Amino acid sequence: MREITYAEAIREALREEMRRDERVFIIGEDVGVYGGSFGVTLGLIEEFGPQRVIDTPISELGIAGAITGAALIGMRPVGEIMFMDFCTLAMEQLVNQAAKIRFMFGGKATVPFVLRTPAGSGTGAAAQHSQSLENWFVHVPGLKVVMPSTPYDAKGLLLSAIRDDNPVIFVEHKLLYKVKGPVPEDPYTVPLGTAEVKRQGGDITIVATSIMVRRSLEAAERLAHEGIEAEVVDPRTLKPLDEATIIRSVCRTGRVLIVHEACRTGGFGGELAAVIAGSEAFDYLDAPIVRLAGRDIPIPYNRTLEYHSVPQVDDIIAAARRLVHGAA
Amino acid sequence: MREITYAEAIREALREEMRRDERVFIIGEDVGVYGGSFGVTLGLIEEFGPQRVIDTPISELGIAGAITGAALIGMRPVGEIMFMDFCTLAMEQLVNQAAKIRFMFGGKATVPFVLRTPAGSGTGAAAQHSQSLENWFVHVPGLKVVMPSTPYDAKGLLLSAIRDDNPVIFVEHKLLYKVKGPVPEDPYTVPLGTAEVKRQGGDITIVATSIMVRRSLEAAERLAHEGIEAEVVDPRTLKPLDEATIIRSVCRTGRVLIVHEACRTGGFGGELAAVIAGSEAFDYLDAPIVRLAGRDIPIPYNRTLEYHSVPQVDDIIAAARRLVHGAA
Amino acid sequence: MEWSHDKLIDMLRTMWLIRAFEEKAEELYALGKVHGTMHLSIGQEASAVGAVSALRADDFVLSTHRGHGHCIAKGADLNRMMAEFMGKETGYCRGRGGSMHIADTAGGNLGANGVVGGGLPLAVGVGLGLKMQKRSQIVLCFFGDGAANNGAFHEALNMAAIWKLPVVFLCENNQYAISLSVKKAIAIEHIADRAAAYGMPGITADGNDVLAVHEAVSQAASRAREGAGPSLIESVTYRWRGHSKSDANRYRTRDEIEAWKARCPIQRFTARLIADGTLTEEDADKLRQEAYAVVEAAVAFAESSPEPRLETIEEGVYA
Amino acid sequence: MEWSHDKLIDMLRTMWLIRAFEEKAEELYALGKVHGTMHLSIGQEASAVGAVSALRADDFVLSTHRGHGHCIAKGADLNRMMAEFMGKETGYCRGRGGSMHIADTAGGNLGANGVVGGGLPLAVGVGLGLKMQKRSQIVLCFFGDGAANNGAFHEALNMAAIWKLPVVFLCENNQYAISLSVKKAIAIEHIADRAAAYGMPGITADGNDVLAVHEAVSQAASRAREGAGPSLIESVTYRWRGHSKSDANRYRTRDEIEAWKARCPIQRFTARLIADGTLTEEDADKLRQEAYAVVEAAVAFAESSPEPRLETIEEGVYA
Ligand SMILES: Cc1ncc(C[n+]2csc(CCOP(=O)(O)OP(=O)(O)O)c2C)c(N)n1
Ligand SMILES: Cc1ncc(C[n+]2csc(CCOP(=O)(O)OP(=O)(O)O)c2C)c(N)n1
Ligand SMILES: [Mg+2]
Ligand SMILES: [Mg+2]
Repeated sequence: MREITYAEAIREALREEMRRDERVFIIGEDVGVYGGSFGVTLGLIEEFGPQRVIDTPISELGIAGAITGAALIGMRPVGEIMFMDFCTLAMEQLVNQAAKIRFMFGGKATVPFVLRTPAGSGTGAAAQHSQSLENWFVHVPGLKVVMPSTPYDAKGLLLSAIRDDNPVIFVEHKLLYKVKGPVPEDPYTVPLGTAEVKRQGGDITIVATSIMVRRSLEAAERLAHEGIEAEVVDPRTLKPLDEATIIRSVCRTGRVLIVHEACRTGGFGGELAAVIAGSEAFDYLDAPIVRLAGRDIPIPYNRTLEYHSVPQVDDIIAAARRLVHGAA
Repeated sequence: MREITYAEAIREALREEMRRDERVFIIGEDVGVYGGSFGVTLGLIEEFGPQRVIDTPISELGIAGAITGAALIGMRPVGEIMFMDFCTLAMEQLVNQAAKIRFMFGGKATVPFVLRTPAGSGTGAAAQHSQSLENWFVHVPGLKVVMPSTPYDAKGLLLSAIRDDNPVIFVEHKLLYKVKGPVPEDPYTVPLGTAEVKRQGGDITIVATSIMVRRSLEAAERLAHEGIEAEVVDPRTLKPLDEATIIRSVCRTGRVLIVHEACRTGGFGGELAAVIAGSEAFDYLDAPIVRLAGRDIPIPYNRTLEYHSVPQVDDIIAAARRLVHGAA
Repeated sequence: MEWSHDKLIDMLRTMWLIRAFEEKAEELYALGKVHGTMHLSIGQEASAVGAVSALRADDFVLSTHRGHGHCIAKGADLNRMMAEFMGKETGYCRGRGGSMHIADTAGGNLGANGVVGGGLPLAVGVGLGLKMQKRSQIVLCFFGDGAANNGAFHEALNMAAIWKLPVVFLCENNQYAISLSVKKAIAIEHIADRAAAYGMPGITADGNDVLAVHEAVSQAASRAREGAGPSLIESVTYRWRGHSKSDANRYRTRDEIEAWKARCPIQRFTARLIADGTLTEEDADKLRQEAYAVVEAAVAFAESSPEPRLETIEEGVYA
Repeated sequence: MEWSHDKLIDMLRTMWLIRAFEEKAEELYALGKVHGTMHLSIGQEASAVGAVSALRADDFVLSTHRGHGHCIAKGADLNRMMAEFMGKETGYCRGRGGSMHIADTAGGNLGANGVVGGGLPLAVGVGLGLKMQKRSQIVLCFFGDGAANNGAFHEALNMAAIWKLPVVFLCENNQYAISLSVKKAIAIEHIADRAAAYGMPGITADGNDVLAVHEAVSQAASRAREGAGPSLIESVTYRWRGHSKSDANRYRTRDEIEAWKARCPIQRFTARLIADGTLTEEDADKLRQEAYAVVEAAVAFAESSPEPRLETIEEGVYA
């Protein structure tokens, strides 16, 4: 199959959906000729014009309001917040309005939008441009939260997200944008709420999100050389969460390592651990549940410090080894 | 000992600290003659004047900036956000600036402020005035998060929080404001980062926060009649968390019920479950870890629906019973 | 402006409906029949009615926490409104919303809002959607003097202005944001003067004169409908009651309140209609009585309506 | 205004230091010696130097992502600045901050900011603190044309105005927020005109004329220091380089860039000083050379400085 990058896969999904459905439009800072900070929307304004690829002032709350209000009267906007850190300026509209309108209005309205935003560290952008805040959104009823780890998933999940009738927070990872992978040219969807077992193995379950899926797969290959077979489960959608797939895997392996980039404390790893520890998998657990996550620090600028702020392949290998060999 | 309300205890802490330290001031919407939406600051403007009890426009981001900037040059502000829901408008300054400044500047600055805010449902204020968003802040390195459950703790923790050199999010519960309890008249502090075993018992550990501590204690009394002795642990400070006290209790009881009002998914209960399931307490667990939390819905207006949106005493009793009798 | 007889009568009737609804709401609250909070617009009826009556029926409205008047002016069914206020299944939001969240999306009311300024960014989206859909409707966005100091105001007005969106921003300046006098909250005379910062027209209107508000909004609405972009209208008025259910009025004087009561928008309008012969005293009295009767009927409807069933509590979070 | 010889020379020297620092930063970046991103203010030196030179040494500055110039103008030690840029332990932030977060709190620079508009609410707090402490210092808050459309701008200017805080708001209007032309981002001519919405003076200054900026800020600073409250100054200028490390310049023309380069603030100021006899060509050349030498020394210092130790990675989150 043809290989394209994660960024290209996202762009392709946007293009296909904009061709198919004229209610879909793009709005955000510098999404037009500039193509967005990571070039994801490059070329779209040329095809669809400035009416459907809308550059905004630096008004994150306004962007969130624009997609919510437009969705409320029948459009299907795809908004972009340039860095996930700046969602901090848009939370009111996303959380108090978009997420709640449907319930609060007694089910009489829908707010079908997608909000795309790049998260994560690794680019040297330091503390205010590197956060992974997905668990904030997971905590808000009414929102769905998607975090693709491959170009294939990115395209398929984005198409599903745009067609979904709910507000969806679509979290991309900056370091994944240039990663290539096989992606069908025709439109296809990956359903929201379905995890994927990205690698099978019987010794340990690694539940990882976003770029940590990639790192976990690499770790798993290396662990295999030592005789440890890791199963790597990618939830893909954090909310709604496909609990069954995760639990099934843990029941088989009896050991679970949770890996995410966001700061450990208060992160999505807690949710995963609680889901597992509260489920039938509890009886199958042979060892404590281990979370490997970003350190509880703002992301530092220095390259070495930045690198060691979040889990790397070696960290995953070491944690899996400890867990399997019982020195957890 | 003299009994006063939770609101009075908070006011007393503010008054004592403002008398003691002239760097302390209060700022927020209607904190002056109006006394705040829940009357907490009533009377303070009369004693300290409008220079130290400052009414602001409806500018939550501005309030957060005001306390951060003032703290940066040596003041010790106590800000108020009228409802926790409106912290959504202040997240940028709280999360990107206040929380990170110290680390980001290489340790060369401190941001000593307290941000008080009432959370929780039960007053019929519906979806946009009833949220419990504490886990968002727990997820942010650099912030401390405090949630007192009694008048005694409220006063002692607030004094500690004001004297702390870090930004502290101080989460109050609307339904607790009128609850009375013993409070010493003289200043005293409850150290941040120390949990309290609010009731001892050997059959089950209930870890509860804020108003759920009160409900859990009531549930525990009733459970005692059935022969179930519950230990109730109140973390009091969610960040930093006194993990040791919680783990010690679970090691003794082998069963844990986590109770909070915030929505279950992505909430602080996940953090607690993960801490326990990843600790030495894992080996002592006789049953899955149970989370009893707010439903994953916006808080509805209707009184009955609102009541059943979050854990009540009967729910806690039922959950504890199931857990102890093994039908979890 | 030319006024049709029916239109004038209709405006007065609507003002009475609002007054009657809110007096009843207050009473129900005092009786403990509703919980939560509510924000009464008694004294501000001219603003809601003047503004909404300048719209087409298919136009949209975004309202505020003090939104009963906007909702009634937009033609809401009082039965369903009262049922919502009482948290009943037959209410506009099936009892999930309550006073602060009443929405009648089918009728073009996109909702009250518990967040001060929360409707302003939404107005950008609605305006943008309408423009993209090439519809001829516009959206009227209400907010208070307090909301005008929130960042949402700034971003929304700027975005609406640069894209020439079909939005009318209507600031109901009732002199206070809870206890904070607008005189302490801004360092200028008129909120409408902020329009200049966005390159849009700004008009200050007497918010207790229903026809003055109507005229200002009519002009702004035409402008919006023609594609010439948004306007900012400041409707200067006053709330007679406290901010919400409880309010000791520590921040204003009894004299001030009385002075504004003397400028009652309903009495002023009635006097004018009687003076110009549109109405007799008796007609006016009948209108008033009818309004109170409609509200009584709404209470009866609401009281006899079922509560939401507990089993449905988790419905409607997701589509 | 009266200008002392030394002051004029000092201003030119500082402008050269900024130019030299940023040219070197660009070079180091191209060589792969730094990672992350950076935002160069080449072409805007008059704005930084004109503004900061109008302050007292003990006044405060809040800067932006495009903050090297502000930092140097505020008297930063170039060694520590360059070390920070290169992520070294000897840097102002021990290598934790990098280009976008350089702060020299002891020197009154309360930090660059990665968040557009992020410094504006902070300015309210600093101004409030200074006022409460009854100090005579003021705070100068830099931000861009893009930041002027964020809600933070609105809330901050309003709060500073109603409390008459000692703040000077300085908007560096360099015509673009990344790719968005200010002409598309606002529907008015001058950002300074927004001052009227808050009841404060607004002045548009030629941001490529160091003395014009100095004069505007001097007035605003006096006003602030006297307790008369904040001002908004718009310094109209242009960035020669792309927005950040990478920028294909798809949103502007080469002609436009060239036209602005012809108005180089350093050349203009040099010509003026030579014309009025303050400086000879040789003096000017010497200043320039010295600046580049200082920067070379800073690079040497930074390169020979140690990296932060990994064991210290978790230090400094809490006090
Ligand atoms: C963002 C936000 N902050 C604070 C509040 C609490 N609050 C509710 S109404 C109100 C005052 C609103 O004043 P204004 O906009 O003038 O409207 P009015 O109540 O006078 O009609 C405040 C502060 C809120 N609901 N939302
Ligand atoms: C709140 C926020 N939104 C978006 C960004 C991404 N961003 C960085 S600089 C910039 C443009 C800033 O424009 P302006 O304020 O004019 O400053 P300039 O870069 O022109 O100096 C943007 C959008 C950001 N850093 N912060
Ligand atoms: Mg008001
Ligand atoms: Mg700019």
